[in-house]
Amino acid sequence: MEFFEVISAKFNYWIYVIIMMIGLYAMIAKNNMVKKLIGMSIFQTAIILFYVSIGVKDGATIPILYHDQVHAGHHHDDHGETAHHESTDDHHASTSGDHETDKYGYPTRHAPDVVIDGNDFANPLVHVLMLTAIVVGVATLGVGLAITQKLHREFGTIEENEIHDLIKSGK
Amino acid sequence: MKSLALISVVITGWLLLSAVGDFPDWGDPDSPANSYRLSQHFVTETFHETAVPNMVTAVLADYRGYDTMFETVVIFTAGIAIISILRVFRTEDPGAGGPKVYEKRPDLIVDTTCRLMIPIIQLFALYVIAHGHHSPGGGFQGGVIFGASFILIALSRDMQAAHKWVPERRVLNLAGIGILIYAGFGLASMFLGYNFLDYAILHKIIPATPIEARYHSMLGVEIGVAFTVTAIMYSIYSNLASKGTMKEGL
Amino acid sequence: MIWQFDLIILVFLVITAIISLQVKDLLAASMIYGVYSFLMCLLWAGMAAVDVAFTEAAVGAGVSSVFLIATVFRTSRRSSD
Amino acid sequence: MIEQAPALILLFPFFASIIVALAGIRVPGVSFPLTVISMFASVLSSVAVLVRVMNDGVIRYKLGGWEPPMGIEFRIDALGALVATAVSAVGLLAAIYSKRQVPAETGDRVSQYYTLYLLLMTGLLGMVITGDAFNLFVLIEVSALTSYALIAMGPRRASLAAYKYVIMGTIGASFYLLGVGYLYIKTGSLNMVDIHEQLIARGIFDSTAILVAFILITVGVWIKMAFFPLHAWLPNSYAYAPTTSSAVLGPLVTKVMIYVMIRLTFTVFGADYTFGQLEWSEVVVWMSVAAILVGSISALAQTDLRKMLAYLIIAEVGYMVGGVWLADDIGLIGSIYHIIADAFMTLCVFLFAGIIFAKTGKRDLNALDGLFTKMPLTMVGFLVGAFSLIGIPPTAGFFSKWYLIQGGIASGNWEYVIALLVSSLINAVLFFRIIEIAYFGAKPAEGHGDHHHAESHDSKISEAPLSMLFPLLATAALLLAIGLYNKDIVAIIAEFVSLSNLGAILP
Repeated sequence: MEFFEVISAKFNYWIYVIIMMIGLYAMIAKNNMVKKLIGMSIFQTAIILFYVSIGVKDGATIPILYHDQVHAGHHHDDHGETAHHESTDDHHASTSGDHETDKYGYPTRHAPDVVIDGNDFANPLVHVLMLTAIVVGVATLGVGLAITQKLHREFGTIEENEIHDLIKSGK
Repeated sequence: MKSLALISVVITGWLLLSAVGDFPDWGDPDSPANSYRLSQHFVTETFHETAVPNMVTAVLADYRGYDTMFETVVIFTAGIAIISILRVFRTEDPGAGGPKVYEKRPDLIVDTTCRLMIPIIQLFALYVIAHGHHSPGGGFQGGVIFGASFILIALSRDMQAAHKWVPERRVLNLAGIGILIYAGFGLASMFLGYNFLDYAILHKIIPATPIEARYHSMLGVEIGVAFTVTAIMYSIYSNLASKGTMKEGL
Repeated sequence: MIWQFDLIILVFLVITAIISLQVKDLLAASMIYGVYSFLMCLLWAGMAAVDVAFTEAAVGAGVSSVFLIATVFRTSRRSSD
Repeated sequence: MIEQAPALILLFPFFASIIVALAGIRVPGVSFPLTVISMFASVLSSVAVLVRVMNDGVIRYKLGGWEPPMGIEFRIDALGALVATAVSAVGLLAAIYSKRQVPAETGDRVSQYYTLYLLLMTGLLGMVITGDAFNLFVLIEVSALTSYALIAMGPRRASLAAYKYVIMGTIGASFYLLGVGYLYIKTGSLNMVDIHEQLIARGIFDSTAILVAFILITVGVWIKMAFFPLHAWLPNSYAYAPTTSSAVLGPLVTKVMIYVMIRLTFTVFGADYTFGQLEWSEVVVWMSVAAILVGSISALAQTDLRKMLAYLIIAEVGYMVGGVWLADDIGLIGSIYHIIADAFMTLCVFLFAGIIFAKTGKRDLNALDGLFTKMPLTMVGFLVGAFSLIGIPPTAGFFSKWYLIQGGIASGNWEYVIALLVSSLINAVLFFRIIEIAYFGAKPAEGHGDHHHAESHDSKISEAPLSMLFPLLATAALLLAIGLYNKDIVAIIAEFVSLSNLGAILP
């Protein structure tokens, strides 16, 4: 199994490059405009795959707090003491710094008793970035398709070389 | 063109693969990206600073809210761009519709199924928008689903039926209002004396602590995103499906 | 996540990507692009990126495919390559 | 409110764009005044920021109140403030020019045009002032999507050019995004300054991933700025777009991308890495020499006025990229100075081309037949722009070229100096050909131009209306002013260059 572990350490990154190159090749080499745009989408999704792969952590779960963590936080006002005790049982470190307030009397930290281990959850930052990238991808795809339809309206074809021929022949 | 493409693909691929050996292992919790204070802060402090259990929503709408505002702007831009490129306002060109797809016949099964499904889809979309703080989802996903429900109306009946629900002008209004809601939260915090998009100061106008103000503002912002995305997704579909004439869909 | 599943999905991803770019019928290409997006969404869900997977399911497999199909219907279904 | 000025630079056009989108569809008449007012406010904000940067140093504006690198920040130094001022000023002038042409060229899409125009300005200004590498990507896409649409609004061939631009632009932006990902996987940060600090702290400058990130980012940005081997999308896009669109895209998009290249080179990777560790300066300077020569010679072969100008942009991009990669203080000053000067001189000649197209309806050079007597003021404005592109004192173009040539000599890159001189000579030939046609009249030739436009307009041609003439003459005046006040502008640029640590690494 060691051989597989060596492979599994990096293979995501290799395959993302392969998918991306498939997309890039289609973007440059294909003649059909819709095909080019499909290639573009594949190219962009491959980049998103790369980013998402960065954020994976072994043994980590989705970046949403466990139910009981949230629960402890939300009922903090009513059952502050019990939540406090529960958390100190589990994690002996978090006693100081409770209930800090700023100069207006507002709490500076929500549910300070809840202790979150940084390695329990996957890296949320890359997910945020990739949400944006997906949106950008669909926006570009939409604009590309609109231009394709406009070209079809004007030249009657969606093959790039045919359009070039039409322009050269002066139509 | 093919050989040029092959050469550039091979060079790029080789370049990208040559760096893979330099990456930390896949899934390594101690890799720089996962162990640096940026990611660690987002995991461990988000709940304390914003009271939102879904870290992705919190980072999306608050820490990187400026990015998300422009993400919404990208969608809005795409909608306006497609209208400006494709939309035929005057019907001077009868051939603009392209090849006739097929004669639309009302189909009982499709129509009834969609009648049943559409309210459920819309309800689910609202749930996704509103529950984005606690579960996967949020304004963008909910907006796409909501937009898809209108697309389904246009697909199952015809585009005129969908236009009764969402006429073109209403679509654009919704899209603009969505962004105004988002940017309005930013502007409100600016007028109250904090930086743009610093929701904490909004506790002065909504009865909440600064942290709760962040929590509630994020919901407002997500609703703004959902407005824009719903409207623009339908707008893009209706333009592409009718080739800019808005007469008949697929 | 389980790396065996991961590997299987990745291989399918490469296959669907190639097919959707090689098939001459653009409608089929759009559909297979939808399959590709859906596989990608599964992969990301497995990588604990639920929000991204959700978005990709709604956008990539859903709306993008619809946009592509709308364009294919409105222009031409055949592709020369 | 002065603390908020950095955000206001881009919030004015941003809010105006939404209001134009909402209100303009009902009352198309509000689009133009709103655009001009918001751009004017944006210019004022940028000037305020520039003054503040010169007095107090770098401004950091934390969006959402989060401490960087957690949140996104605006980071405006002397260079950013200067370029933001130039960008917003060009945006204002091009907006004024568009008053009559937008209804004429885009038909009933006036409100959409101005919405996209303002969003483009928002994107460009945001790119200039942002301090976050990923945010830069989002803004690149905002400005790219608007540019695609602004180009595709033109007649038939514009759509094909726009399609090619979509493909090339997406490849460029995606490469940039990938490069940021490679930086992120090695440093874990997205804030530009923080990435640089992490690169130093982790000591990973010799890592392959960083090298690949550098290549990807640089190539991505080169595609977006149409640097020589990657320039194929530009000429047709700018030549066939509506004149109002090319009047804003031509001066701004490529220049802002060059600014982005300088920003990434010096702020993210650092001069030590780019010019000290990687020994590629020679190669890139040779590439820029090729860009200058190819751009200039292709321009010589054109009969279409705007296509000729588009090729000149490619040559100018060669000037600036070469000037940065000379790895010399004076070359860098010249390069940055040239960004400012070139933004205005490109605007000047594109406005002229737009006026000619509006007045005669023709695209080719013969349209200029005998225009000196018919529209003298327009020609005066054009002459200033042309002299600046040639490099005749006291216009801005002379001083920027002066610094570039000095930089070339100081760093011993004679091929660059020669290319610069040859290109200036070709520009002289080009523009004196135009002046000859305009002054003495064209040789009787069969018009290859658009026949259906070429009805007997010639007798009716008179001076351009004020809404077109004012921006042209204002641009010409600004070109002279930038030239005459070159000492002050160089002082601002030197503020940035002195921090760039460029002098220390030279042998």
